[in-house]
Amino acid sequence: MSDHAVTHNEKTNYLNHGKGIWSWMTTLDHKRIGLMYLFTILVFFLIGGIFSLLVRLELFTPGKTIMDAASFNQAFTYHGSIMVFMVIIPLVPGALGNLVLPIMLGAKDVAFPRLNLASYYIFLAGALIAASTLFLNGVDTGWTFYTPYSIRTGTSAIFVLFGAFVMGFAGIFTGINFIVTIHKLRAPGLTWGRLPLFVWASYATSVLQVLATPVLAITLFLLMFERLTGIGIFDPNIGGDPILFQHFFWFYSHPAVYIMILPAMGIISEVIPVFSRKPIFGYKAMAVAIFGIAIVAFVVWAHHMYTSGQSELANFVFSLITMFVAVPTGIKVFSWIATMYKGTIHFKTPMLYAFSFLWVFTVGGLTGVILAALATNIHFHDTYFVVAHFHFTMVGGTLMGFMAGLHYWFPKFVGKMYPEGPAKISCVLIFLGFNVTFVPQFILGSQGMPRRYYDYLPHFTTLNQISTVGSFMIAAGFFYAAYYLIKAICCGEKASANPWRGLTLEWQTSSPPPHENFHEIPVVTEGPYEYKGDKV
Amino acid sequence: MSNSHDSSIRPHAHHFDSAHHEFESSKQGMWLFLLQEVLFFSGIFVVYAVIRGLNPEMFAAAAGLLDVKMGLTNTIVLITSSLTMAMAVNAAQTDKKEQCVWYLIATFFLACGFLVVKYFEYTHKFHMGILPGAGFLNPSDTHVIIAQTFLISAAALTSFFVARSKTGFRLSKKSVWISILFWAVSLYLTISYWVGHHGEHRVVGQDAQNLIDQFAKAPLFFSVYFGATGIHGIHVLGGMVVIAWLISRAEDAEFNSKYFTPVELVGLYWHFVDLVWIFLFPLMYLVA
Amino acid sequence: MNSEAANGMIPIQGTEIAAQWDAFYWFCLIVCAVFFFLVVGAMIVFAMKYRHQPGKRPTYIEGNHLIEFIWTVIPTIVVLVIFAWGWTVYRGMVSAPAGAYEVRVIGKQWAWDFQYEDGRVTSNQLFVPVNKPIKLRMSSTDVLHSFFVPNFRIKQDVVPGMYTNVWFEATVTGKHRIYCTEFCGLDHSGMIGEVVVLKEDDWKKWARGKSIQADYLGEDSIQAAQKKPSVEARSELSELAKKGKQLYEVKGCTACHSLDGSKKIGPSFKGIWGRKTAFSNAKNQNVDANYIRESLEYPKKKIVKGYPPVMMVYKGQFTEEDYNALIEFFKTLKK
Amino acid sequence: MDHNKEEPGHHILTVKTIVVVGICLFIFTWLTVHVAGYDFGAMNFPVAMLIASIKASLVALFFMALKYDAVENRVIFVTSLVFGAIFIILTSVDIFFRADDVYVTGPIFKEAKAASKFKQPWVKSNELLTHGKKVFSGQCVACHGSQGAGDGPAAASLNPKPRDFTVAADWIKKRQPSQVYEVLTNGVGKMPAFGNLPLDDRWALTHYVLSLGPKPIKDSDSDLKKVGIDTSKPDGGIGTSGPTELPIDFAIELMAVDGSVKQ
Repeated sequence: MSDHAVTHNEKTNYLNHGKGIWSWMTTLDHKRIGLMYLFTILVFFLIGGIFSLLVRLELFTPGKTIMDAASFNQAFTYHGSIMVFMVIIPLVPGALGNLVLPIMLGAKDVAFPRLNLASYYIFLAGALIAASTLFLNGVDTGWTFYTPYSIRTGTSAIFVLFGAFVMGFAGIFTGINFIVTIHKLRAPGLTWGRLPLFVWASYATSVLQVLATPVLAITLFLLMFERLTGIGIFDPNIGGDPILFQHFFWFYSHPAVYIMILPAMGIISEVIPVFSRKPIFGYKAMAVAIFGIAIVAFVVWAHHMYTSGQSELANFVFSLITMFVAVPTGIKVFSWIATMYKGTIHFKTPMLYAFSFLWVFTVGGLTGVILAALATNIHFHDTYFVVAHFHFTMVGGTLMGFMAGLHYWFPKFVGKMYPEGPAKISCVLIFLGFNVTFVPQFILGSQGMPRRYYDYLPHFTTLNQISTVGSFMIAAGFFYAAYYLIKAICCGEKASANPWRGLTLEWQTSSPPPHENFHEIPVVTEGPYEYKGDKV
Repeated sequence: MSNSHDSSIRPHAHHFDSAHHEFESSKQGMWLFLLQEVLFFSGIFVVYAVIRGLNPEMFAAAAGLLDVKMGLTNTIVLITSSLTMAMAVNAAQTDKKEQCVWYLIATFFLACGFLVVKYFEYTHKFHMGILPGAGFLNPSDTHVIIAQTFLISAAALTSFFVARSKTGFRLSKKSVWISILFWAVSLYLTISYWVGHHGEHRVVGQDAQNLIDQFAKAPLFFSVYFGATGIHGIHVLGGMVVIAWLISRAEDAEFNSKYFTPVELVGLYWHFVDLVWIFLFPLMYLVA
Repeated sequence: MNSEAANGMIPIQGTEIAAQWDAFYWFCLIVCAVFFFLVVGAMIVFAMKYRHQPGKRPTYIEGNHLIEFIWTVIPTIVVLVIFAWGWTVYRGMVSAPAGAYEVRVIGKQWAWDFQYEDGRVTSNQLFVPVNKPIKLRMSSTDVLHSFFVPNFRIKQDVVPGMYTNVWFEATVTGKHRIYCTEFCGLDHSGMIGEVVVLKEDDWKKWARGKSIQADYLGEDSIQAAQKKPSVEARSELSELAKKGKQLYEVKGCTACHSLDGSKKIGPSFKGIWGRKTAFSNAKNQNVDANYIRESLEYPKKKIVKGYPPVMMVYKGQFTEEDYNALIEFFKTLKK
Repeated sequence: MDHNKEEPGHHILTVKTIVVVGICLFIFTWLTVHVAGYDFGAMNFPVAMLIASIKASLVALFFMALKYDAVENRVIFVTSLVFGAIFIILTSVDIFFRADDVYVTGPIFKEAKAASKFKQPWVKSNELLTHGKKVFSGQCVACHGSQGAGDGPAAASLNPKPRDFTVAADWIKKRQPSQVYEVLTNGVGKMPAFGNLPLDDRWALTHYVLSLGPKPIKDSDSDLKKVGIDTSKPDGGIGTSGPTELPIDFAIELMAVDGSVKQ
């Protein structure tokens, strides 16, 4: 070790290492940057959530309930864009990833701390640019920005496009940072075979971000110029091809779906072994499956376009490949279940969220197979069936995983314990509310109710109303969670260094961790899940 | 656990073991950045493939309106700049500090030359009414405005980097003169455009007219042409900015055989920009 | 027959394909259900059986290659079966038989226009004979739309600058809802039409512009055939009058003629039926069926006093049924 | 960290290598331009790409020193190319395998028309203009206004506002007869389709509408072909081409519409 290492004592940690708002805004400490991400993203999560409630309220009755069609189109557009670009894509990598990943690797920081801080501010800038449209003309294209509507609409779409464009680079830089960190900054003895699965998941995610996001960048770039100067590549009036835009968009946005879900899978793979006191079932298969999913992610994008008018050959190819997504995903789900087999399962909140994750993600995944099949997709495409499906995977998957991780690592980074009772209540509330909201939408979709509808036929009313009620249950659950977590931050009981008796490196340092994560860089001698002898 | 010969000589960010470790990591970071650059450009190449594949005749005909001589000039200019860049890196690695500065300056001016040629190529096309997509045959200044915005902001950034170098903003420094020159050039181009051409009555080129009569989709070729070369041009601009930054640092003698990471990384980037052009030149100019 | 699935998972089977589709759909559903109960069932059982109890210790298991192999292979086979079956059904859905009757379709914000082989144009209602293959050749004049008929299980985006095709052979007479499923702006959810499936001879009659009284277009089939769901939801108009109201809204009468007595470009329709009207270029008369028909077909013949002669010619855009509907509607607009 | 030990130290290119590579690049550049002169038929493109790839690999291997670089970095570079290729190939699987008749050329709706009373209605003539004025006053004034300034009585309640024919600014389509005719036939945006008007009326309207503003762009034969006018035939192929003829009674009705406007 070089000579700069300051002598730590238990009193000083990364939270009180530097004082004052400035020391936070200019910090290079990945943990602080992680917390800044977390805070920012949760603010946008609140905004996006409010929009979703507005949408559900409007759909409580046919015709006009609380707003006119124009406002409704903007409401669901904002709900979509905010939740996708500003919440679930950066949520786990940006917030939890930054917090945990370097410590799991036994590193003092990410490879490029300045770049890391930069990417936070880039994200913030992009998010603010996009959000600024709330005070301009708004935007009503849907988060998919399909041409030619996105070229013709009078709303200030271009700011949202530019915002997403900018936020993309935040993702790219975070990805680069993580990859290099994982390659170069592993603690002595931490071989590839000993990496925790969360690290593997973050690794795959970063690869996806670095490979896919630039294509989003070029897409939005061209679309912006389409609006500015009418270059016509995507504009049929000038001879362009609107379907080409969809190819561009989904070449990014399908991998993006896995950018959202993979880290959540990583978290679940951490939580289940710890609370079952048992090694993860089939570590190698799990790691391989993660990369299997990541790679396949790039060759299935046009399964969003079966009815778009693309060639039948394309439909054939993409449907066939898409089917193979189910295999690695299946492997992961089965292995998680098998991990619980003959364990001793502790019903702590993270584990409850893991259970809910397994439930909703299984539903989401299986309905995914139905949508991947050509014939069924023709009927279900762009109906509420699809809406329900991707909420089950993205919201169910990512948010449940995130909540699991949040509670799992809460003691580590705040140094306080969250209250177990209230946490369980809110978890159950969210889980039930979630199913009440989205199960009816499967039926609505099957009956043929198209998505993005401001107005619907009377006989869809009942199911829509159930769905709306459910959405408010979810909201209640999250607000309650916010309440007890904030309470825990100020006056929760002090947490020990390793409350869950986990074996991964982040538990081998004090909570909260010191400024440079470890008082002495640990040397790894065994795998992350070897719950043997006294470790049980 | 330091395994590096030079960590004692140059201090390195303390989360790395050694300067060498830091160098290797930074380089990998740069390669990952180039990877995303490739994917970024791949979008343009897809558009190219699609539009050319669907309208081969139109493509060949439209490409006839491009000026091969200018394209060739630019190719040579850019390859030369790649050469000088490689020399600059070599000079830095072998402690030839003065040479390094001169090679970087050469690279900078070659890049500048590349853009000047592009500038004349573009404005000429604009006046003949050859613009991308909807603009075809009815010229507007939008494109010029966008281009010049990039130009000016690049000039501004350049002088910023020059100014923030260790020894500050001294007129005795080459880098200072460079940034002043760059400013002068971009301002000259801007002003000359607005004085000379702004709002003038434009004569729509007959060949452009014939082209569109024959192929209704011809404007799409120029969407691709201006899109691809434009985005590439922006990368050249960006390159010039960082090279200017290198120049000012090299003048402060910050690079030596022990520490030359920035030179090497910018070198990688610059060669990549060259690499893209190596494909753009035949794809755009030589299909006629 | 009611063509909507107000209850039950999926809409009625309006075509032969729909039956095949349903078979495939139920297969998928059952497979998925099986896997779901497998996974979640195991989860719940394990959670109960192996919950933490004092004295009980976990068994150290790192994995088992056999079982991992099994749960890799079996799903692979299952999804391949699903793919193959899905592809065959899909082929049937997209390849129209030779000699199908071709209808041209234009999707535009926010209505459907249909043009038949003899050149007639109808808006938002597609009239087709039963048990005849119909091929729709569709394009858009503005943005993306998507032509979706749940009862037929068909959906196809309508793309500006491109022709997209979809075909069906309706086996059930009556009216089947058309939705637009690609977001197309403000009134996306109002871009709703209907396929009116007529008996062969009725269709021939309709093709000659004659009116049709058919019982199978009776109560509940029309029930399902309202252009504007919001209208259906709120008014107690008779079915025919409702249709008249749709026409009033769709054909753009709203631009010039109010319903609330306010004076727009044209006279308001409030209390129009039987109203004694003065004309600038003809002698006064009361508004009756003939006058309404005449003013739609030859608007210049009689210009209501105090209004500009700017009424558009609607000749050839209304069927007999449409005229009846409009008149029914006007009758309801009492003073 | 031991896993760094295997990694190669940075390789220093000799000036000689750099110069040699540079010269090769110039030679190949000359070659590209040179071979572009010859015609290898189908091989033109592959040849050009081959040379470009050689140049590219020279730059990558030596200037970018991939030849001497760590394995990881080589993998990264190759990966980028692979995924770029995936993007291009799988997109082509759609674009280049679509049905032949998939792109719209000419009007979407087939012509509903009786044979033309004017000879060559696509050519502007005074008869057409006078007729156009009549039809205009019947069909269009409500929205576009009696002077065609987009200020008709109905305009107030319309958004976007109807087109102002007296100015050339910001038309959605080009200001040339074929385009206007196409819009009349198929409609655009909020402008409804008038495809059920007789062909004559639509051409008459076209010329009249364009006569209201500055001089329009001229139609080329290819433009006219797109709207079903075959200029090689004296009658533009109107009599024969197009859809099956209308039922006679329907044709008469259409005439009647025409008549109604005239009185």
